Amino acid sequence: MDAQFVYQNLYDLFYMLVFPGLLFLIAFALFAEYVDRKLHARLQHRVGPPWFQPLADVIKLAAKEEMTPRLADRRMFLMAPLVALAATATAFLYIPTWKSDIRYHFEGDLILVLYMLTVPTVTFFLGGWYSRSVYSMIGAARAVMQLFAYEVPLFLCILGPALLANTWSISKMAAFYQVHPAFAALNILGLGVCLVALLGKLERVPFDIPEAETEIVAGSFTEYSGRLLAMLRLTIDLETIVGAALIAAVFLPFGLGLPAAAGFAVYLVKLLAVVCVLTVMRSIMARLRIDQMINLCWKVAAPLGVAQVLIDLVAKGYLPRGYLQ
Amino acid sequence: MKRPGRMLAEVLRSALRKPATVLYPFVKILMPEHFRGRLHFIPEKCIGCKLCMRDCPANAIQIIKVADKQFRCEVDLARCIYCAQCVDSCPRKALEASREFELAQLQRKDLFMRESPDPSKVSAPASEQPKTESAKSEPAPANKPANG
Amino acid sequence: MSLVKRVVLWARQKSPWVLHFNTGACNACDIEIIAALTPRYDLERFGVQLKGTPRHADVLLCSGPVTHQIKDRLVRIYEQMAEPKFVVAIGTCACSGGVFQGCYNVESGIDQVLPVAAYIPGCPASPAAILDGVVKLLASLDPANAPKAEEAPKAEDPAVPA
Amino acid sequence: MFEGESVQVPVGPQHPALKEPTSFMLTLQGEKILQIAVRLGYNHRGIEKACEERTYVQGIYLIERICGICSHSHATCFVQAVEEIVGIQAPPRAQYIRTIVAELERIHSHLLWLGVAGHEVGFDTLLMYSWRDREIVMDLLALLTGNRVNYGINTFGGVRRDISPEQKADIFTRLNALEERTKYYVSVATQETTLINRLRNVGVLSPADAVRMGAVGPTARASSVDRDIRRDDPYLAYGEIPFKVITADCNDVYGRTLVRVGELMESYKMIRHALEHLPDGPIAVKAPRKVPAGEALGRYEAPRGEDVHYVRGNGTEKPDRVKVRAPTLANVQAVAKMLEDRYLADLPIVVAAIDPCFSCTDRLTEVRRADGPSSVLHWEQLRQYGIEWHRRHGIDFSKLNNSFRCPEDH
Amino acid sequence: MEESLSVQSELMKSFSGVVGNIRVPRPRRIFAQVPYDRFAEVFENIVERMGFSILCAITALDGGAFIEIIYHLARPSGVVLNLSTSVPKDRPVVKTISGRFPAADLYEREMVDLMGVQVEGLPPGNRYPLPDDWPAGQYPLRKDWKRPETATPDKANQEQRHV
Ligand code: SF4
Ligand code: SF4
Ligand code: SF4
Ligand code: SF4
Ligand code: SF4
Ligand code: SF4
Ligand code: SF4
Ligand code: SF4
Repeated sequence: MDAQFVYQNLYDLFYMLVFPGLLFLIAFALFAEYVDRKLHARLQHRVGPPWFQPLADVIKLAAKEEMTPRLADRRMFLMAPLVALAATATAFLYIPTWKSDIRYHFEGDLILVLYMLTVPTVTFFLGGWYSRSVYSMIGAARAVMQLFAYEVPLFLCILGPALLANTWSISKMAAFYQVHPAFAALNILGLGVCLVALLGKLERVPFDIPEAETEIVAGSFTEYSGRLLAMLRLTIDLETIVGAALIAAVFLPFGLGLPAAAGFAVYLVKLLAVVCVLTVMRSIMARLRIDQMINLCWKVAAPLGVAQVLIDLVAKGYLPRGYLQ
Repeated sequence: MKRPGRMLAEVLRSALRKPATVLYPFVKILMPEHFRGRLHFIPEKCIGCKLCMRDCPANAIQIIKVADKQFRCEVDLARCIYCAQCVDSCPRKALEASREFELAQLQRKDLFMRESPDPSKVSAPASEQPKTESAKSEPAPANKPANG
Repeated sequence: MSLVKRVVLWARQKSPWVLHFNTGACNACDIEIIAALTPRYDLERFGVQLKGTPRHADVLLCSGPVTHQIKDRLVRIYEQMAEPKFVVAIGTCACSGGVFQGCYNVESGIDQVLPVAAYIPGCPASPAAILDGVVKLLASLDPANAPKAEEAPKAEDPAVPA
Repeated sequence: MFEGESVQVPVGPQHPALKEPTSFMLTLQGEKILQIAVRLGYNHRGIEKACEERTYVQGIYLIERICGICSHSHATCFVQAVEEIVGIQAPPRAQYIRTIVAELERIHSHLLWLGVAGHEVGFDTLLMYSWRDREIVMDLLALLTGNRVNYGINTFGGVRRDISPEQKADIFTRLNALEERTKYYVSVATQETTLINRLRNVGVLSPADAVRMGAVGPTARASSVDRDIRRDDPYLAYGEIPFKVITADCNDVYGRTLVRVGELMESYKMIRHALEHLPDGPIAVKAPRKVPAGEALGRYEAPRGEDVHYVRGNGTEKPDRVKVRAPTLANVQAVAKMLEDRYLADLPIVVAAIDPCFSCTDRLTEVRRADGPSSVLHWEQLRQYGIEWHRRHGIDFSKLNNSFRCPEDH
Repeated sequence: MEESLSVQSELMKSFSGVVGNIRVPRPRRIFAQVPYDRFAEVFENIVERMGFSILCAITALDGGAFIEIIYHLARPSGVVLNLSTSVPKDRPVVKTISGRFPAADLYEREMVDLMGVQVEGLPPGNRYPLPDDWPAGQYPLRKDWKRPETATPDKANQEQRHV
């Protein structure tokens, strides 16, 4: 074990756990939750929570008693939040931050990230299903139905840009659009659909159907309390960031070449901008019904996704070869 | 003309304006002039007719004789419904409703108001005391259910 | 107090999630509770979030004198809440039965059934009074300014009279 | 959930969609509602019995607390009935003040409803805005009556508070602000796609069913049933104040929304008219404590529909019998009809659309054991009656020109 | 008032000797009494022919030896006819009107449970509003009803007096 090796491993560990890995991610996710809630409150013409609110919520939940419902399958009930949290945090490692060549990337990481982002929904489903309470089970079933609906448009409108960039790696896509920012303009349609799909993934109004408070209390989360609930909330916060980061990397290729500090700032601004757009969207709409949501996804969002793919294919076919290595 | 996001403009405008929130409790709120809050008793005016007790819908008020023509008023603030009927019923205006509304307490026993005449003016013969006590422990019959 | 305890206490004071339960109220207290969450009063300034399930809640806001039929539900909901938990009696009814005391189908107040941590009288308790009560309750969580008396309600013992 | 499998879902008594305890037992197939059973009674406090045990004066405050949302409706309805037995009439000024408070109450109640409806379909921003504006009315009510809710303005023979000239001016300015805001809500309700999608064709109640089920208030008027006690059986000052009865022919939740916002606009006009024509004179006449033997039936158009109080006096200080038929009891029967073949997601908004307040509906029930076999009312049996009956009775649903026409193409 | 008075005279004309004590104490309020053995026929007439097609409420009262039942019927024009009938308290049986008014189902079940009136012909269904295990013969709104022993002692009341 030479010094180089030890150093290398320590750096890996730091990268994964502290910066820009888990710890940074959590801190930023909590901050994003604050931005979301505060902006939501301001849009509703009220003051809203103080800046430390998400942190206080998490600490309080962590210090609370934990309860498992009597009928629940204890193992599944406990595993779900853990797996969800781990999967989301992992996905983040593969998304380019403020530079396009990040530490872990490989040809095909796009598929991995999209897959990892599906994991939380599936685990919410399992957690809810094995809570064995009616509300949780309905919430769980709705979550899966919704997953099938938004996943296709989401994939389609990321597929388009990937085809144009001719790669399955998010980093390479980012690099490509950084070089050819004009091409990013072709993907505006995809950006819109992606934002809508992300609302679905994050289960926010108008797609908060799986946890619709007035219908099924809190959906899959109804029976969760204490630490597990804290984890679930954290997962959703992380998902927001990861989703925003994905959108930023694929559709907003600005400021990637800047020096570290400036690049970092631009990166944060981009993410927060995506968060804010999501907040505004959730503030001005009513919740759809699950059948309306599925209709919207299949009849509107999916065709738009296909259109995005076609646009990119045409662009690829007709634009000068030299641009596309 | 249907469109999603009809409230967008309004909502964005609100975000730029000062919130509609009053910063209570950091900024005090003053209730309107005739708000019916906590009661106050003016012992000098009371003649002990107990009309207030008779009309109280919540059986919350007690007028207790402490001496000749001297009366104490006790109101269970946890039971009073702040209707001010007693204020209306009183022929001598010995009761008034104030604007106080911050009545929350952590313990039930603190939710109690007792307003007595100035002790220096009370010339209570010692023999009066036990009588007062017995009057106290006897719940007012005003709205006791007949068959309860 | 150790640092951890201090942080936890701070978090607890800053993040009270509430569950609202109508135990036979006339709706007036209930609409005032909702009004306390809306822009004019905005309870979220104090970290209050209205939750739909007892599992998520720290504070049970009860309004109403507790009808006989709702009593068991009330106890069950209280039991479903995770420790530490607090009950707040909102409105005169919840404090004592108010105008309904003596009616054949009601208890006289929440404290006949559950330990109550704060009483907010008023018929109905106005949103400002509710804010006042919540702030008083949160301040009392700090042992430094907790009520001194022996009868201080203890959240741990659900003293449920039969 | 999964097709074919049917599950039972309890909604209530503690449930986020209900601010009051009631429970619905739903049988679901997938997201579809197969069957619905309602259980009432959680809010029963025994007021009718208690009224017989208390004096009339105490009774006002008790009746007022049947429900805090239409407290003035119940109190006024009761006071009117008692005044009729005694044979006194509140002076004109008192009648006008009662009317003004009644319309303010309707405004607060309808704005409250708008917010609750928004909340039920996940549109919290609408809740926040309408409740923010509702505070204007709450301030007015607190200013005029001394309390935000449970106003306590009524007394036998008149009212307890007068309206001063300054207050009058104040009301005018605030009404203007409210009117502006209401116009905005009309535009939101008729234009926001997601909202319309959740309201249109949901909770359909045909005009014939509305009449047959005995629906009242905005629930009935949204199904073209042109009934309004304020016009049909005028009380207070309604005989002297011009107003239009708002109806809609949409038969759904969307229509109920339109009717309510339409009524808001009417209420502003009515209050202005009442203030401008406020008669001079005393605000109360003396009423005896003992009420002679006699009986009277009071009817009142509460924000949710017709409220009926029957009072019988027996010459003492306490009534012999007080019977309350609250609007929700009449409307709750229509809910099952509205929910036939709907989705679980529609339950909250459909239930909210009758603006249910079970605290008055439960006035009669007494249930002591919560976990005994539940007493559930099955709605199925209510459906076996034909529509022909009403044809035979020649009930016609002809519309006035102030009725909302619902577009076909939503 | 003309309308009310015309209803009054119509009642007197068509049911002389049957419908008694017809009073019009104020505009749009008519009170009338009918013995129960002629009730069905009168009710039918009033609803079907005289246009009282709205049922406002049904009130049951404890009248000592008998139970009085008042059907509050209204016309869309606003006139209310309060048609009262009585049945003996030891055998209080009436026929349902829920065939005419589906809404009466609930009001009648209330009477059944709270006043102990037996309603014949109610469609099958669960009882309302009392629970299934409610003891037989307990009718809370009767004047001679005594609340069961379980009634809550007013603890707060006693405590408060000793503060
Ligand atoms: S304000 Fe009302 S409840 Fe309070 S003591 Fe006076 S009469 Fe009784
Ligand atoms: S009514 Fe007035 S004077 Fe009479 S006892 Fe009460 S407070 Fe005293
Ligand atoms: S305290 Fe008053 S306002 Fe509140 S629920 Fe009770 S009666 Fe209603
Ligand atoms: S239905 Fe009406 S009264 Fe009942 S909770 Fe909702 S808003 Fe309040
Ligand atoms: S209908 Fe609702 S709001 Fe009106 S009195 Fe009844 S409970 Fe209250
Ligand atoms: S229904 Fe309302 S008024 Fe009647 S007894 Fe119950 S709570 Fe009281
Ligand atoms: S109400 Fe009286 S005055 Fe008016 S029309 Fe009828 S009978 Fe004549
Ligand atoms: S209700 Fe109409 S018809 Fe009857 S008396 Fe009055 S005005 Fe005449």
